[in-house]
Amino acid sequence: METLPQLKTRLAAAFPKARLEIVPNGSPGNPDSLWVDAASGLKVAGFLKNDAALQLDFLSNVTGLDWLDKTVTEKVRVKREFKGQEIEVDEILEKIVPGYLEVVYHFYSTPLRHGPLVLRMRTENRTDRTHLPSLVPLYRSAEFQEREIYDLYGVIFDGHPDLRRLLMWEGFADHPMRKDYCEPDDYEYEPTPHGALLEKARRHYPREAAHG
Amino acid sequence: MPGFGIIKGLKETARNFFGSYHDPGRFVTIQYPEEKREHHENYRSFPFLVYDGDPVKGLRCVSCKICEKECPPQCIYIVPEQDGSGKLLKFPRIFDIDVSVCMGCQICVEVCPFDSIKMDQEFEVSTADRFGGLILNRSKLAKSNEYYHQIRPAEATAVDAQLAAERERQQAKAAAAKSPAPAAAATREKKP
Amino acid sequence: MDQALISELKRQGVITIGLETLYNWGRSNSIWPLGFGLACCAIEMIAASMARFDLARFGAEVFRPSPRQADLMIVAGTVTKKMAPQVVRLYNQMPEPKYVIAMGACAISGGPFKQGYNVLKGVDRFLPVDVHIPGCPPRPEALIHALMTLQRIISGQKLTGPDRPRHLRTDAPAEYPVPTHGAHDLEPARNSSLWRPLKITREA
Amino acid sequence: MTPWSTLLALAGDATGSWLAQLKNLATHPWVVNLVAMAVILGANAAFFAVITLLERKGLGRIQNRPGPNRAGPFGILQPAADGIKMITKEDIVPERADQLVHFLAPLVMLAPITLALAVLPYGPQLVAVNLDAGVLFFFAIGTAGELAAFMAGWSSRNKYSLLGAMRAIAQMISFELPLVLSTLVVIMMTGSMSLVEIVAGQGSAAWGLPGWNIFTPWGLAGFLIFLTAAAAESNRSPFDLPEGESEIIGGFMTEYSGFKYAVFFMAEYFGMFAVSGLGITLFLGGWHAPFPFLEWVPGIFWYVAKLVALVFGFIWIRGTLPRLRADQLMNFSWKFLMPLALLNFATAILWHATAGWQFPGAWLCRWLVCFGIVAGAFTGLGRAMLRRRQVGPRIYRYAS
Amino acid sequence: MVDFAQPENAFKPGLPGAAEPACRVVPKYSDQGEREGDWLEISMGPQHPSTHGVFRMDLVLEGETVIRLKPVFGYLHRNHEKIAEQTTYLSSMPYTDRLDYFCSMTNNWAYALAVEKLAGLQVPERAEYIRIITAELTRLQNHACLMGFLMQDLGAMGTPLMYAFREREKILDLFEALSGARMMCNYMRFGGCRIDLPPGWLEQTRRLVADFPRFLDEFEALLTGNEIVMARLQGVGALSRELAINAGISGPMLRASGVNYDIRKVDQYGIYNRFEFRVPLGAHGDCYDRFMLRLLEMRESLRILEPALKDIPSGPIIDARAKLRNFKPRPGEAYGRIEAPKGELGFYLVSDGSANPYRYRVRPPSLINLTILEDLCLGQKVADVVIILGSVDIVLGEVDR
Repeated sequence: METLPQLKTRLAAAFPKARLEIVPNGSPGNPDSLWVDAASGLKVAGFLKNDAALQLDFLSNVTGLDWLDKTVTEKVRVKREFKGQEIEVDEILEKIVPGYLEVVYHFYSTPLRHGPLVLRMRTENRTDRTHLPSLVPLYRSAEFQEREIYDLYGVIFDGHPDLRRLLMWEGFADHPMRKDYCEPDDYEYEPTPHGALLEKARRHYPREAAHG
Repeated sequence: MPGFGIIKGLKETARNFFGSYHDPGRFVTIQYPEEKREHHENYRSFPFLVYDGDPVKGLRCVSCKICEKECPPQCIYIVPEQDGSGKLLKFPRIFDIDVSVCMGCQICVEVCPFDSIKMDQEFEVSTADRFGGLILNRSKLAKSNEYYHQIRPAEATAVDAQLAAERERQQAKAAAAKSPAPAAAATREKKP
Repeated sequence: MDQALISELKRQGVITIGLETLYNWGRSNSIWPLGFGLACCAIEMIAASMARFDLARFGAEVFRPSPRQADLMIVAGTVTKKMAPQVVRLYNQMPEPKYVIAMGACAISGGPFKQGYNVLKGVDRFLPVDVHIPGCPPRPEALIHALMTLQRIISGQKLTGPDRPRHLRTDAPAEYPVPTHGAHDLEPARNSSLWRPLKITREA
Repeated sequence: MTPWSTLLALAGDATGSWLAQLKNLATHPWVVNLVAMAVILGANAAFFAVITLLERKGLGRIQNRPGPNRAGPFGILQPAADGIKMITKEDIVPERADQLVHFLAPLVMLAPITLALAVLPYGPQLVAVNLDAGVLFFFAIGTAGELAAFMAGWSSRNKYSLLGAMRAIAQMISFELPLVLSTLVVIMMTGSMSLVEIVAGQGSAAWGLPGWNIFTPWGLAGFLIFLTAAAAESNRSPFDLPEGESEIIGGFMTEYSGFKYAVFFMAEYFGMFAVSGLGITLFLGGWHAPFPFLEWVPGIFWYVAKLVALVFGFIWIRGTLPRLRADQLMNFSWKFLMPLALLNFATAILWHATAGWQFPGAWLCRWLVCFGIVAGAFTGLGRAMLRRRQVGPRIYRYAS
Repeated sequence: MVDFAQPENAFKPGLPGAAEPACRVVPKYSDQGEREGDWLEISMGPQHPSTHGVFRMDLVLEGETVIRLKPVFGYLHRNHEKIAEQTTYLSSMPYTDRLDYFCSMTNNWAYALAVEKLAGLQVPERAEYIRIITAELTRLQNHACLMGFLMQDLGAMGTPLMYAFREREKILDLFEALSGARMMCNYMRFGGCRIDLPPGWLEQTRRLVADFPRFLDEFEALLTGNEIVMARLQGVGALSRELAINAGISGPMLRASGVNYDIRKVDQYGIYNRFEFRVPLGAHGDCYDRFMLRLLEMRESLRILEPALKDIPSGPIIDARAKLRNFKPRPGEAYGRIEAPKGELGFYLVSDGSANPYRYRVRPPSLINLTILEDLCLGQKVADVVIILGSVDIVLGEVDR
């Protein structure tokens, strides 16, 4: 299979409007991934599927990821008036980088037996603009996996024929796999509470909580 | 000829039917309460605490809480003993294992640096008592090293040897700290 | 009949059996489980009914697919919140006298999965459990041991008096309320009349 | 006067005066009928208990395990324990069920089968009701079971029950035909519809061999057709679709609990005893001993022995075969068993027509010719059926 | 009136914007007013004898013919992924046992493989051999049980299942001797295996492998030639090659549709490249092909086991660099997959450098193989639904996770 930069060049030529970016993988020996914007995701996937050199016809895995809003601190050099004269000072700025939901696709090719090609798409934020195109028109294997991601992360896949909750019941309000999800459970009988469990059961076990 | 496959199948079941009367390979039932299968040495069910000598004072556990931290379902609860001044002692005052949660994964055994927690082979623990019968406290958990030898002879012997070596090394170290020269000589002597 | 008369009759070659004994014997030797597997433990439950262990020896191999004909519900596996209403409903559909065995850590307390958002932390929050089998999963022998424990419990039951079994008491409910699925959790999250956790007392 | 009253009379004479006074009362037709009913019900119920145990143990042995062995020595009290439990179990009637029909269905199931059992000859002189048209009565009354199945399925207000009832009706009606056709051959050859006479006709043994109908080609084919159809009629594997556990839970019995379920269960076994009994009567020489020198053993023994053998055959099949699908079942009945049963008529006629052959080896020749016709038809029809459905063994290739 | 069973409604892969709808359009059946009374809606499961656990299918039947089927999942959703994100890498290992609870060894392997990829660990040769042996033994017992369960669904009073479990118990004895537990082995570790083989284990396994063909012969005599089995399985639930690939079907089910794709051959993970084995392929893609393919794969597994048991070297069983505690791989992501008995089992891990994985995702073959369940079942009888489901080979622990 061609390398990811080569592929990116080819894709950029084919879809000039698409925004493509290579996301490096920190783990050595594992493939980097290709980030595609949501608008051209479906077209790019169609290219990957039908291109003669790639023939990535097997969408193996669809994963949802939740990246929380991050507070980034950065040092900025700013000019300030200090005692009548202008000096340059370091100022620490706190900036909130909006989080996003990400969907990662792993493609393989059954006739050419290569892969995986890792494609990612990101939503604009985690709250209201969580739309991504559905790959179900191209790959049926995405059907349940996208439903699962909709269920557990709240990504709305446009073009999915049957976007309902997969694992939780109808009428469930939350998206439990999100990092900030807080479960409703009451641990009123926990004989061995400690650590994360004790945090949850703190109301019932004040004494244990005290001596930690 | 149609029907032949069915007859072949019938022949096979008939063979098993008659075989069950004379062929032990075709009568595999172990009639449980009367006959019990010998467990393999590696078989594990729930954890227990090993003690040497005295069931309370001889516990190997030093209350380091590593197992508590590493236990995947968090079913271990340890409170270390304190002396009068509030200093923590290397001994568990409370050591509870909730067997209603324990999944017998053996990770506590693997991470224990003191070989004090081991896996039992007792599995006949079903009870009608939800709250009383399923929490094993320190006294219920403590089992002797002899028992450990009984259920896992090979492993227990290896552990004993390792502990003995460890103790010797500790003693040698302590002796070395007291008077360097003779201890060094002692270690030299031990070498073959 | 007093004991003296019974022993006298026995000496004469007449064996007397009380109605209670007969009833309890019949019940305990013919426990038909509901063919109802939830998770991993169900495989060990199946294994217990297979040739190696053979639950049939106790007359308990008749796994009925319909709750109407079953006596015993073996809750074999994790009860999730999504499944909990169905489990309670199945229990309600079973005819009295009925028994529940909570098989495995998950059924007793949620077990290794108790921290999950969709896992019920023990089926005894909604159902009266007769026998608990710890283990993850318990060996098939452990299930047979639990069945024998249940048989012992049944054999020891008095049909009259204050400690008669649940199905003969008028104040005990025959059916338990079925929880519904709420927006965040089961509603109610537990059957408060049934689930009364013990205050934990630590040995000092 | 029936054999029962004779027995009672003899007993009365033998034991003394006070019993003798009862003699008049004992020979009263009402008393006689009641006693006969009690004996039939009691004996069959006891037999039912034995058979359920035998089935569980037999299946166990087929599956390399011992089966029930804890209740009583060797588990012989297992049926008693089941019985006690069943009787004392709570009886649930679904709230929205049709209460009356739901209550009646098990009774409607059991009663006709008990009546059918009454016409079977269990031994010489051992028949409760000797009807001239016994076979006709048997089938006429046996069909009521379908009604009961449908009553049960309809009244339960359960979708699985309804599916089961629909299957039961379709299956029982389809297999009624080959069942009746296969028995008609015997009636034709014997020239009587009385079961007693049919049994009597099979007593004459030639060359020390039993004169049972099964030892003729038409009898053999008829018996096999009968057995298949009988398995379907009594919902036995591989035709246990109406209560196919893995598909539709318990079929029409899904909503029944406690004693009503036990009655259904019992009726099903009674049904099996009844059709097996009919099969024995028609094809296996009834209560006749296999060889003349064994005639001193009472006929009831032979009857029971044959019944146990047949029932064990059913258990064996149940332990081996998976079940058919509904449409395959219909195909099997209408396109395979029916033509075969019809062809069996022709064979029987041929057998009858060639009865006059006198040359040496004529019997064997007749036998072979007739058997050839039936066997050829069996093979041809079977092959055609499998080929039409493109069913057959396959050869698999490996990736290079 | 739209006939759902008609092929024009069947799924056709293609690009959006093409003339035909690329994605299967299922009209709401209640729109067909005049026929509504003839239809029977039944909910099969979650407690049903042949849904292999707590799986539910909402069926719409016309007579006994299926005209709509919607699978409903989640009755065993026990939040494996969420729990794994809250605990350490090692703590998730025993949880993987409980995914596909028939095949804990292969689950362990897939997870260990993903973590090894993430952390760059090397597995010693002896451990690789042990892994292959245990994985193939797992395949044997999984396939044997599957066939037993399939026959149970067909209505064979448990006899084939009993025989399968008879053999399975022998394999479980081996697993118990090796790892200490029958089902939940928790045996593999990152960079190797937990403990070395107990004495005599190899000899016992060799005996089992030598005896196993006898069981396979028995099974074949009992089932494969049986006319009822053939009539029930052949031509039922046929899956086309294109749809199989498009729907991400994997494992024996994919190969039954004629696609030559075995991850043991494609990825050559572990040391599978050292072993000679063939990949059987089906031609029809129906239930019988799926059934027979598993039987043939068992014979191929035996062909792997024999040399593996002979050639197994001595040596260490775990990478010396592998740490049990405080295991913190550097930030990055890895996807490791193996050919589990049910299909492609993958683990996708994202590390943020801490002791817990940031994202832990299981690619469940059982769930994805169910994607086409409705396509296979439409137009079939309700009795076929259970056998199609049985031939797909699902385990609910993995479907719902």
